[in-house]
Amino acid sequence: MIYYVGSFLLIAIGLYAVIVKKNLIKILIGLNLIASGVNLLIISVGYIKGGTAPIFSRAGLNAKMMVDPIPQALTLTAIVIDASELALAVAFVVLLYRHYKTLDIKKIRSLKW
Amino acid sequence: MILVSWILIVLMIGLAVLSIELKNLIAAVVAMGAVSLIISLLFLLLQAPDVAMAEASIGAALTMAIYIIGVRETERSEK
Amino acid sequence: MIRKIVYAIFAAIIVIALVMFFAAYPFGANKMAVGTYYLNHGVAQTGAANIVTSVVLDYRGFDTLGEVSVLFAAAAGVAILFFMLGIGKKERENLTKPNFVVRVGSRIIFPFILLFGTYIFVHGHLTPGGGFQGGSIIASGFLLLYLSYPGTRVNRGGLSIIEGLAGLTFVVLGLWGLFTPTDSFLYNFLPKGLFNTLVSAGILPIIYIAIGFKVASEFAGIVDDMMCEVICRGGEK
Amino acid sequence: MIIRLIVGYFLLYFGALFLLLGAFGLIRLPDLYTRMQAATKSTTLGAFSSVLGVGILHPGWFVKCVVVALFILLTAPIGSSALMRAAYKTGVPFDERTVVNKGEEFFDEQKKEEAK
Repeated sequence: MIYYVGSFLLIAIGLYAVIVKKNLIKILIGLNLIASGVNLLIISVGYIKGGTAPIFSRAGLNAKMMVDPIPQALTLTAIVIDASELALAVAFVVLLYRHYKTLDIKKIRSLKW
Repeated sequence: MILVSWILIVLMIGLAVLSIELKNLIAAVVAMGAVSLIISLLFLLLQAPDVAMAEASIGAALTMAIYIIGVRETERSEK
Repeated sequence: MIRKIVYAIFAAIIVIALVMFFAAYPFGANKMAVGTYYLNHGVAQTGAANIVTSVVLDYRGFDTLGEVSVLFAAAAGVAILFFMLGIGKKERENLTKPNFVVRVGSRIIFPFILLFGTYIFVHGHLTPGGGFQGGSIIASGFLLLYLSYPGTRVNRGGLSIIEGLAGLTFVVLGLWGLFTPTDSFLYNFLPKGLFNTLVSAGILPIIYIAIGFKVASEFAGIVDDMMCEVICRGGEK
Repeated sequence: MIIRLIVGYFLLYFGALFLLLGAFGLIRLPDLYTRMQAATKSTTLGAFSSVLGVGILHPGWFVKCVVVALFILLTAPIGSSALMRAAYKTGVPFDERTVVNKGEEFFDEQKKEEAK
């Protein structure tokens, strides 16, 4: 249960950072926190009390007492995609800084909305 | 097990608040990497060793390095 | 100040909605029906000891193919942004060189990091680990090389050839399944072998090795782009 | 058999004791440089001997544990020396009770060697 609370709080903190902060790097940190929180939430949905990891590496492991493998597979691919997209986002931020000489989104005209 | 997860989650929330409130951007990025590392420990407690390895090597090493390169190329502190 | 409070209340409302949604899914109770099916039949159908591997590569192999291509698109995007649109380059002050200890130490450690990554993605179907984890460990080894010897370049042509061959292996093994009697993409046509040994589970280890090479070369390319934007190109203006 | 158990548990508790001492040093010492010394030396010895103790207690894992221990022995001093050097170059202040500072002459000698 505490895992649910932790991941909800991580999502809330990330959302707050994305909305309120004006620095571009802080916004990216908020996005990363949201992604981590969602990963933790998905993994903790698949957990079973007293379960073991879904790997038949030792004898005597019972398939009934294993945790759900599908959330783990989904999260595994999501983490790699997060990293590559954040690299792309950091490249965009570096180019924006070179063009506008600032990281403040209030001063970058073409990002206003 | 339950006590360990409580301690880790309280630490994780504290580090997340630090990582969005610190003015020094490099310190903020390091706090975010610490959040990733604690999350990988939580994955290990939730019986997901594959995901724990991926999070520890990608989220805590490569992502943090990419962020630090980006911060070094731009401004170091938030005004 | 009032703006911050309003947005904090907004985030709290979203958290309350999430709590109300997840009240129907208590922590640590039951698994999904599909997961139960995979756990019961996965070993007999794919022959891999690690069920996560068999879900990633066999039951949802097409998903993984799309994910690898997203990774390729992101790496290509970083390269294009830095090398073709490189507007207004910033001047670099002199970077200090790392000292003797770091240079010699990283030269000793680097082959062991490569060995460790290779071990992880070769044993992906038996133990925790696999192509994504091993590939990113190898890429962090390249990052160590960049940090300790500023000014190194990786051979980008070799990286692209490795990456292309790895992707081609994945697609060719998938297409081969179309010519077997089952007519399905990514069909596991090789013999399963003895359970829980290194040569088992048909095509899964081959695909995971290909994914390991592909992830390693792509992340090494991203790191190379970003580090060289800072170090190599700043000096040669 | 009994000797193996004794040696393994001795190494395990020896390592745990040194890790505890390192944590005390991290709290008690005054500035970054001395804290880093406490956190490096005792932690390296503690992690090394406890991993080795686990390897002796489980003979199936012995080779892997020796490799991990060697890796810790190799990486931890290198990483802390790089961190310490970065802290010195960016000008982290010393404690006021510091008696001797060999940093100046060391970095000057290194600069001369690089200039040659």
